[in-house]
Amino acid sequence: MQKRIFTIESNDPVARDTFRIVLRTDGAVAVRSGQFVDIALPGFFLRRPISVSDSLPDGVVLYYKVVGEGTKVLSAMAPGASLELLAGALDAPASTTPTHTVAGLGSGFHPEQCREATLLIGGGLGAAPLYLLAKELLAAGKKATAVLGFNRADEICLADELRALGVPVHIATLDGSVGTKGFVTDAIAAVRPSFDRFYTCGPLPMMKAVCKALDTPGEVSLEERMGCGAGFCYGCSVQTAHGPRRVCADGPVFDKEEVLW
Amino acid sequence: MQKRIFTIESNDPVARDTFRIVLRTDGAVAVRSGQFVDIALPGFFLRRPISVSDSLPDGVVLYYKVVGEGTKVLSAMAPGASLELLAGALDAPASTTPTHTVAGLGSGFHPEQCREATLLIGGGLGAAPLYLLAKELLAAGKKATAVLGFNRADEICLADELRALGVPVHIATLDGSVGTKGFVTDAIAAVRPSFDRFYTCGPLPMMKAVCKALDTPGEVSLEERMGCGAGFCYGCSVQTAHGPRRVCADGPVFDKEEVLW
Amino acid sequence: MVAKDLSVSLCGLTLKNPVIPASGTFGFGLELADAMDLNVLGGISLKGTTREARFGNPTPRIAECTAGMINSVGLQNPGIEALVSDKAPALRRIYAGCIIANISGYSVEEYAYNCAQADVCDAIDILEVNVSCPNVHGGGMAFGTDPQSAAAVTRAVKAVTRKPVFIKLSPNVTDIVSIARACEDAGADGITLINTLLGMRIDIKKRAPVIANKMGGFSGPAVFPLALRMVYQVAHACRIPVIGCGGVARAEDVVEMMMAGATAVQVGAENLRNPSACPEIIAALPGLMDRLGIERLQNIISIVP
Amino acid sequence: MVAKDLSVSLCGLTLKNPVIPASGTFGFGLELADAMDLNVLGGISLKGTTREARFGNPTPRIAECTAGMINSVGLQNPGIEALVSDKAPALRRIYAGCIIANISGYSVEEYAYNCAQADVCDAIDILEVNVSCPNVHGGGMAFGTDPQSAAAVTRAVKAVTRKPVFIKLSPNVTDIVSIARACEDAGADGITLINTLLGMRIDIKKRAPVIANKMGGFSGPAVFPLALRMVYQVAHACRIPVIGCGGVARAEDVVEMMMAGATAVQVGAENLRNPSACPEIIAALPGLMDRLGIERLQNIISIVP
Ligand SMILES: Cc1cc2nc3c(=O)[nH]c(=O)nc-3n(C[C@H](O)[C@H](O)[C@H](O)COP(=O)(O)OP(=O)(O)OC[C@H]3O[C@@H](n4cnc5c(N)ncnc54)[C@H](O)[C@@H]3O)c2cc1C
Ligand SMILES: Cc1cc2nc3c(=O)[nH]c(=O)nc-3n(C[C@H](O)[C@H](O)[C@H](O)COP(=O)(O)OP(=O)(O)OC[C@H]3O[C@@H](n4cnc5c(N)ncnc54)[C@H](O)[C@@H]3O)c2cc1C
Ligand SMILES: Cc1cc2nc3c(=O)[nH]c(=O)nc-3n(C[C@H](O)[C@H](O)[C@H](O)COP(=O)(O)O)c2cc1C
Ligand SMILES: Cc1cc2nc3c(=O)[nH]c(=O)nc-3n(C[C@H](O)[C@H](O)[C@H](O)COP(=O)(O)O)c2cc1C
Ligand code: FES
Ligand code: FES
Repeated sequence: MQKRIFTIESNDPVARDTFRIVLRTDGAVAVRSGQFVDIALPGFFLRRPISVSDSLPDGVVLYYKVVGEGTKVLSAMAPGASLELLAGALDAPASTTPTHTVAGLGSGFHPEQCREATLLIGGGLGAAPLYLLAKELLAAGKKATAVLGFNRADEICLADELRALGVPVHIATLDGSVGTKGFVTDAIAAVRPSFDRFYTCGPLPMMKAVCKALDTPGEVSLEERMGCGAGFCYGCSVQTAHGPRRVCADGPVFDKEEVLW
Repeated sequence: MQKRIFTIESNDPVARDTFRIVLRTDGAVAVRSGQFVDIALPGFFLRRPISVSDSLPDGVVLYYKVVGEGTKVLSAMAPGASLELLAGALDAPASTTPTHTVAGLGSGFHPEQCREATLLIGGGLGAAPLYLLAKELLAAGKKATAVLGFNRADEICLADELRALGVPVHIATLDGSVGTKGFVTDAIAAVRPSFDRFYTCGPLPMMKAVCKALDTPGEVSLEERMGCGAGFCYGCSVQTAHGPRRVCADGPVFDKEEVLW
Repeated sequence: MVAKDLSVSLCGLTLKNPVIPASGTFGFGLELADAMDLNVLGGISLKGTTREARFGNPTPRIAECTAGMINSVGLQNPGIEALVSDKAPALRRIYAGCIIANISGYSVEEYAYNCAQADVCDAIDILEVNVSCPNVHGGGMAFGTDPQSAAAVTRAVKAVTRKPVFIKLSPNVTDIVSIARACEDAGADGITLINTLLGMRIDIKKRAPVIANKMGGFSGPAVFPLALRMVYQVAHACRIPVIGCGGVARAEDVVEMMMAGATAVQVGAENLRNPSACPEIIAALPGLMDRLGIERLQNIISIVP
Repeated sequence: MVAKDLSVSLCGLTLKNPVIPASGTFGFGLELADAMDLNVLGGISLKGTTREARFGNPTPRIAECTAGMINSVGLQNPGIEALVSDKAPALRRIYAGCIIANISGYSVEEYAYNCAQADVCDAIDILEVNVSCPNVHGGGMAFGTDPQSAAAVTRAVKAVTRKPVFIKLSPNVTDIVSIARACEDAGADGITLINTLLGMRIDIKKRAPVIANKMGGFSGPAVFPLALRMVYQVAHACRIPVIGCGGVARAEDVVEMMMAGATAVQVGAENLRNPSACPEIIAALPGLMDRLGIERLQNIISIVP
């Protein structure tokens, strides 16, 4: 792991209470889908974990929702401002010097486990990490379809970006204003896509419903309040079928069989 | 009292560890000599009390020494940055709206008590409030002489500014590098100025020695760690000949007879 | 935005809002009369008072901390006689809200004496009996650190006054609940908590304590989670109302304290850094209530099970 | 700058510097081996260990506070057997400094059992007996809140080990000195303090406690003045060394703790927000010592009278 200064390149609202932030650093970045960074915000004790939505040669793209005080402060920060991120380090020898290629924190998705075709299922901002995952899958020659669920039309984000990659995107909204009215599971039932593996990120009840509804193998990305974000405080532990696991270091992505709902 | 936003116009080193800062606000300022402002610094719980060295139509000039963490942060602040000051309010009705003419906090010196000629005695940055006092005295047609004491030559400040007002300035340095070698009392003994009232601001031992050495009436400006800076926490109390007094509200200036050394 | 009801009911008194400057951080109110409209305040808790006038502790009495401060003012005050004949009546002339006299003492008898004096003062609505001042040797805090002596003080003061009596407790204890319960059983009408924590800072350049008295009372936003826990515990263990205090600096903190069980909320150290903290908090409450879907503040008291 | 001597002597062991990550905030050291050169650290206090493996408390286990945090990890650990046969020896293979095993228990017998196990593990230098965990019902903290039971634990563990035993005390007490003295009289080789304060936060949107367990252990820079006071009091009341802990985040804090009486200093919550906090503090110490005119850190221990 390493602490690393990033500069805000842009920080713009893209949907209701939702911001897209592009961060650049001095050096190489190589984050895998499903990994996250942990952002230090001035005036707050703990860092904020945010999934990486896209990995740039020297930066990351994140999507975040303003839900509390930290994300509110973040949304008011202007391009040019610096942020200190806790990130992973590729091939890090024992050293705290932040000169290694920036990796993400945590385990990430396993696109290599998909044989041919996949279904990406996002709830709200859970769509964010699916974007990088879609790029990885397409680069490996796999096919991807996305089903994204939102409460209402003005919350929709990342659908156009996924479509721009060539991924067919189906939307479900709770109020029916766009796409299927209801949950992602309703949209999946309507669309009936074919896939050998699914990947999902979103609210726990949604992911639980998805895992129950789908009998293909799948991976889910969990969320927990974090202390260190890097595996040594045991603040984020969950019980899994394989025993206690740290969401930050052993996850956030787990096989659907591992999760004890 | 009122909280008031000021903008840093300049913030420059003028002597060893010593900065001169010019602050402007949106509105009228009318501070009397010996009064102070109480500065909120980002990241610190308590405010920092600093004497006003000059009162501008819409601003104040302060001199401060970097002695700890707050003044260090202040010294790194750039022109254009904002500072929230607690200040006095002239003719304030019951209202917290910061729209009154900005006054200083505390009692201030009493230049009107000087009949004809005065001696201003400063130790280190104690010279700062004497500048505004000299202006007030001169404006009232009184004569003023200043004796300023410093540890060493590179700490000298405000001497030229006082001279520019037309005030003769005598310097004492502990190491003898400039002026009389020794304390301000040595310089006073050497210069033998004539005056009917003195005003002094500086380290307590210096002011004590001055009050013992001089038998004219005089006023001293005290310093104490402050909580509220505005008279309601009783954090800064001193015992005086007239009973307990709050340095922030009843002082910082006291008649020399009041002080129990 | 719909009009919000900020009023709370405290021992039969109606406070227009629950926000009260804490004892020792607002003088006798009079010192701030020029700076704000006092009448926006739900109540005012006055500077702690002893039988005799006291100068208090030597200076420095103030030390800065991360997100807080230490004070060792040591109950500087003009004595109970000046409070009842001068300070409280003077405040009553300009302030219509709830006036809380904060009473200290060096013995059970002194507490009773002071409360008897305060009882006959019409300007005073509530007696807040401070058995928790860490800044005075041989007095104050010791009474608040075990159930028996806290109960003894409570009984003695209840015997001499018909005004509501709040016992203000110290957080420097192993078991706050047993002490609060003892006060309740001894007849207290309410509990105020917390007073300051005993804390210390050292000036590493001078290699000496910052505070002349070495230690002092630590408070400010830093202590909020501890204060909140104690308010929650006591509010759930006692039937009498709790005034929550400790680290409150924002409208959000007031709501959090009330959800934990506080009927009213005091603001202490924050007043020192921001003399208009209380009016600003009060002004922010209706908007916050709106965002949280709260119509009446009274309804959120102890809402967390 | 002249070379500075950062080493301190602790119960006959020489630590290259006094800076030690606190128990529970640095895993078993192994988790951070890739991220830093562990060998810069004066010592490492390992995650608290019980006889049986424990999952700990339900999540959320973490809440943010002003200048601090609450944790209710609840002693998640793989059990004493895994500590002595696996974790500690694995750390010893890559780390040459002082390894401190942090031992918990639910009964005096369990403490003794765990210490007996740890006693035979060559990788462990010091036993730190945690009688102060606020996160486990019926265990932990209760032993540290009265002198008799703290002494009982001390006697029981001293009987089964020849390694130095530090008793780690809780700040949630009325009289820390009487408890520390009881441990000293019962044979403790040193005292570590403080563990976390019992604290609470409420999510005012959800109207529910943030922590699943309602309350948890509050620590971080916010608690520093309280920790410093307790270190000062205990160091001045006992002859055995004190490891100071609580809110330390900077080299200045280490110096302040040592001047108050600490022989070594632990860094807890700060590691969570800044995993390289300890190496950064150690790197900053020589420059700070230079500015303060300190040649040997050992010389400033308890320098404040
Ligand atoms: C692995 C992981 C990836 C995430 N990715 C994203 C993302 O891509 N976009 C996004 O908008 N959000 C994401 N989140 C959630 C995000 O961390 C929280 O929304 C954010 O921390 C809230 O901060 P705040 O200060 O605004 O909220 P506050 O409620 O003021 O925060 C208080 C404390 O609680 C923590 N907290 C609050 N909500 C959450 C939460 N849902 N999960 C974890 N900690 C929380 C904060 O980090 C902080 O420590 C992710 C969380 C995790 C664990
Ligand atoms: C009425 C008055 C007028 C002053 N005028 C000036 C001035 O014109 N120029 C100037 O350089 N200094 C002046 N001082 C002193 C100035 O307030 C301190 O030097 C400053 O507060 C130090 O802050 P710090 O954060 O750098 O020091 P730190 O030691 O880090 O501060 C810690 C705390 O101690 C307080 N403190 C530290 N030293 C003093 C002190 N000497 N007096 C009062 N509080 C202190 C700080 O305000 C803060 O609360 C004045 C003090 C008073 C009371
Ligand atoms: C400067 C100062 C003086 C205080 N004096 C008193 C007092 O006289 N009587 C009392 O009961 N509490 C006194 N207190 C304690 C406060 O009323 C309050 O209980 C405590 O500070 C916790 O609240 P806070 O964290 O908001 O400061 C004082 C606190 C401060 C900061
Ligand atoms: C996440 C976390 C886990 C902890 N686990 C333990 C533990 O297992 N055993 C123990 O004795 N103390 C434990 N503590 C307490 C710390 O070791 C330390 O005593 C306390 O946090 C105060 O120091 P700080 O303010 O630097 O955090 C834990 C603290 C935190 C923050
Ligand atoms: S957040 Fe610390 S182990 Fe996961
Ligand atoms: S600093 Fe509060 S009364 Fe003077």
